[in-house]
Amino acid sequence: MATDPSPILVLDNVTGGYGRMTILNGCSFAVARAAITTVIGPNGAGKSTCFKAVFGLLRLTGGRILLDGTDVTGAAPRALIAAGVCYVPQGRNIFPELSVRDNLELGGVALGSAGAMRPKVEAALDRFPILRQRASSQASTLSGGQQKLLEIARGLIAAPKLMLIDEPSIGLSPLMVKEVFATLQGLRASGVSILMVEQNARSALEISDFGIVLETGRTRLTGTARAILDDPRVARLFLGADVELD
Amino acid sequence: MTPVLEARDLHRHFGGVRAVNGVSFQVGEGEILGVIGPNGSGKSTLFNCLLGQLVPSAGTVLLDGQDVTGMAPAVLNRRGVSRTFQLLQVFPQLSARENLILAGQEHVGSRLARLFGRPDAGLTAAANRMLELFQLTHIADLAAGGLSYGQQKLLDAAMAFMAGPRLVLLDEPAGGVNLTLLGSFRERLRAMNTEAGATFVVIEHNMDFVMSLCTRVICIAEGKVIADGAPEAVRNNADVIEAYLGH
Amino acid sequence: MVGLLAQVLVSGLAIGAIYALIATGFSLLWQGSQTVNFAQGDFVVVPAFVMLGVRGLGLPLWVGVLAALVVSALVLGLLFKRVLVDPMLKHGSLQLAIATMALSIVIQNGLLDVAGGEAFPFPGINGGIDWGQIFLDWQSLIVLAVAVAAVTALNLFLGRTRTGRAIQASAQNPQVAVLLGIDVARMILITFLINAALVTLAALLISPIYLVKFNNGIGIGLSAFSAAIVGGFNQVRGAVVGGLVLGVTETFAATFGPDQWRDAVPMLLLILFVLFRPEGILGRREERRV
Amino acid sequence: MSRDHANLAGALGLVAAAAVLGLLTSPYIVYLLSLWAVYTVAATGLNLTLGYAGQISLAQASFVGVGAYTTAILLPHGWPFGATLALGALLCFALGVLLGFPALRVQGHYLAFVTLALATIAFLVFRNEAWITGGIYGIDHIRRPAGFTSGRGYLFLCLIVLALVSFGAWWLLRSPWGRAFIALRENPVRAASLGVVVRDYTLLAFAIGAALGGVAGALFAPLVQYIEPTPFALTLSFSLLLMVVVGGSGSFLGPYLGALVAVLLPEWLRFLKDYYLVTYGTAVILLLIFFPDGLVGLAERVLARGRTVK
Repeated sequence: MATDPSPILVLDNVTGGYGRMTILNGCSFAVARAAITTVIGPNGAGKSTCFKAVFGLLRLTGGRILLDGTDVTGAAPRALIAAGVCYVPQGRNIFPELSVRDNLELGGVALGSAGAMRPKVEAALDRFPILRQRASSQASTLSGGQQKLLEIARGLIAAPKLMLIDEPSIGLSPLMVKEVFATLQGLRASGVSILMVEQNARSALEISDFGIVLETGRTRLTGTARAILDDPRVARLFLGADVELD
Repeated sequence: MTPVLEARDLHRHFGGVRAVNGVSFQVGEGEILGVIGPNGSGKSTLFNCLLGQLVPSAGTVLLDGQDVTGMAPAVLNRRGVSRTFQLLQVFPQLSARENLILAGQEHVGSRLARLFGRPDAGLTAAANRMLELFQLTHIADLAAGGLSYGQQKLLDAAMAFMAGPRLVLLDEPAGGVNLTLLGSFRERLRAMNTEAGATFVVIEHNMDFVMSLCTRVICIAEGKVIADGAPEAVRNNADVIEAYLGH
Repeated sequence: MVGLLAQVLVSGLAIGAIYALIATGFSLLWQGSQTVNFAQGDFVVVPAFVMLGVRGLGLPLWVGVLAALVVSALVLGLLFKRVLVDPMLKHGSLQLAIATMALSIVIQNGLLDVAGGEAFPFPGINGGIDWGQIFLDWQSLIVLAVAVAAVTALNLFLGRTRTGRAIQASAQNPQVAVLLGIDVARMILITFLINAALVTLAALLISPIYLVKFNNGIGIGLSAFSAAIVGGFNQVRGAVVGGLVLGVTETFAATFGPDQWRDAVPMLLLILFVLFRPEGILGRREERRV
Repeated sequence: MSRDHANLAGALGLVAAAAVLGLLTSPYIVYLLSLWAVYTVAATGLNLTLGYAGQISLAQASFVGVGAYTTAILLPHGWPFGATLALGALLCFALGVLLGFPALRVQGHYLAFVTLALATIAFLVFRNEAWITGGIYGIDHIRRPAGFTSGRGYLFLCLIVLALVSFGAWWLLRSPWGRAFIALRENPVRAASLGVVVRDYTLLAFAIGAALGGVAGALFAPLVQYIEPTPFALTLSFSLLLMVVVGGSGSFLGPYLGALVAVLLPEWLRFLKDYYLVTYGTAVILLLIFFPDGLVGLAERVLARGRTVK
């Protein structure tokens, strides 16, 4: 993937953190087009922080971020949305008191009038029948898995080229995890590039094309998902053993 | 011999989510037990159940063989259980020494006697000793809020020892502490374990720290204990590796 | 008896609808920017005096209303946010609440100094519908109609327009709102302007009933706080329900109970709700983190 | 001299200065100084509850009222002043315990609202229960205790009480209790894990704060010699709260300075005629915006700068 002639996203030696605490210590990797790339790594490796760095939510102390070859280092969320990036953070990120439909419409709030968004909202509801069933319910009444689907659907309203999705499986039942992952595979088929962070490394890698292993804010391993899955060093890295890397 | 701490078939559910789903283990006198497990495996919920922050849905917590299930944190503390928190929890406006005195004062005499007694509840010497042990003497009179992250972390841990606890539960003691400090921090904890004879339970993500500090490790995954044994054995356990990588 | 009940119910609903307007603004500020405005009651009295003042110049009422709206938007909306809320919020929302108490003292004494301590009459509407047993006064009916229309319009704005939804989104989950590209700061400013409009309307409706006096804000404020809490702090619709419940309870208590204890009713309701159902009638229990 | 002792010395120094000033100045200034002492006692109580223990209360005016009425009602029955003061304080202590219970369930703004509601109800009781409080007509001809009947004499009594209160509060706050109160304010969960029984200390913080409100009320009634409900309305609670915050919430000398500003600033602003309260309020807001730590915080900053310049 590093050899991908035109990756959609490139992190080039990115460093940064919160306040005086540095979390990313030179994070470099590229994300291939129309593929699922999964970032794994032990706790505190800086996986989520990496996403925040891309989405302009972190003060970077060094490095560059390229989207489609354009430097977007430090760009604001609004600019990134316009450039075709959407970010589905970890946890619950719906607007609980608003209806499912209203939540979806807000996915396009930065782009156009409510009227212009309506067909896109309908298209999203067609894509997720479970959401259509509950379209008028308050979003807080959806199950955890349905809320995650809603977040993904909301992200799609802006027709992104790249979706950053952080720990989509956390707190979901195995059945729901399957559904969420199947949704991501469907997105890939329609040409969306996906960069995912997952705790559940094995099942995430199984649906991914590429894998990236981070540890203490650095890129430790990159390769095809298969190769990462089969690499015995990965497990040891997770459990804190010293690993010799090439 | 009666274990210092025993959890018997602990459960804690949040709605439909079984965060802790039948956990049993024992901690013997003087042990340093590490608790590891992937994110969201139920470690923190387990800790909160052990410490009275949460009432378990089912199961029993025994301290020296006595049922202490759901006992309030302050009461548990007076029975010799102290803890640290995952996020820094010192009292920022108090000086480091005052933080330590506070950590010990409720164990000295009756409340009324404390009101009319000495302002330091007679704990200045003990606090100074603790400052020395954790190498914090030079910052004794500074407000805790102004200390570096590592110093606050040390102070936080030192506070847990002020009342001469029988059992100390440490929640991610190494989190955010830099490597240089980590080694000496581990030595402090070891010393407290041997000298003060306190029993430890430690949740920690930093595997090196766990492996080098603990005498025994249990691994929690999906609310259950999936491995229990010597640190190296747990680290190489196939189920543990499986749990960390997901299925 | 039926006639009396109907009349009490209508006037209770009318006063309740006004409380609802004030409480709605109050809880919008709370949701939008953690602003607990202890001067909210005084915010109602300010535009009332502006209207009176303009009328005193011999100009028609609608000019007064317009002037009050402009003054409210500038002073109680923009200036309040920029000069007091924005800098105070840095120090914490309780500090901000305390600053609004000082603001309440400033407004009340300012009005006392400028206008004096008497209660000024405000033009209202006389007469009513007489159905023999049942008499309903126009004043209450019109107040009710206008307040209901205003609340409905506000709800339509918040629920059906892009800006409205963005405002709700910013209040419910500002971090995520930012991720979707919503200009959260602008949405908060709009909330303050909406509050300014709501208190102006409330002033127009309540002044014929309570007259206009420099310290009316105390009682109005207390009722509005109670309405917001009884209905549910984290919901706009809650304030509406709370206002109506409060208005009716208060009016019934005042009619059938001892008048001098009238002010205790909203306070008792407030205490009971805060202690036993802090999320209010409609509210959602905030998720508690361990 | 440690900071602790500096606090006590500062407080007693202010009391002594007030006594000297009382000997030299006009009856009006003597009256203002007495009022300062009364407010300082009440604000010290609130500072304990709010500033140290972190529990907001808008009911302090009600305790001042309870203390004032207790003294005003019992003095004509031949009770000695000392006894009515003690009884008022005790009554407020008990009521303060009750007021503390809501704080065990709710915090922050919700607590502010509950205490505000209770204060409103207390005011209605003062106003409506005429058989005991005299209702809106109040109670007049409240006599001052023998030996302290003159304005100046009564000022000395107020200052004696303030000095005792200062010492008591100082002792309390530097004792392990004071530390526990601060722990309650800064992090109740952590405090509980260190054995601090949050419930007891919360109730005590309210009760002791309320008792000092009662003491202030007991001093207030004979000072003005006529009481009715109005002074004990919500406005006084707001004012006392502002005194605490203006002086410096959670600093020992804060209430002394806050009360001084509250009593003196409107006097100095007399040249503004009617507009002095507006100016005072505005000044308070500006102070809150620019110096959130209050006057004590401001003074410390200035002193610290002076030290570094040297």
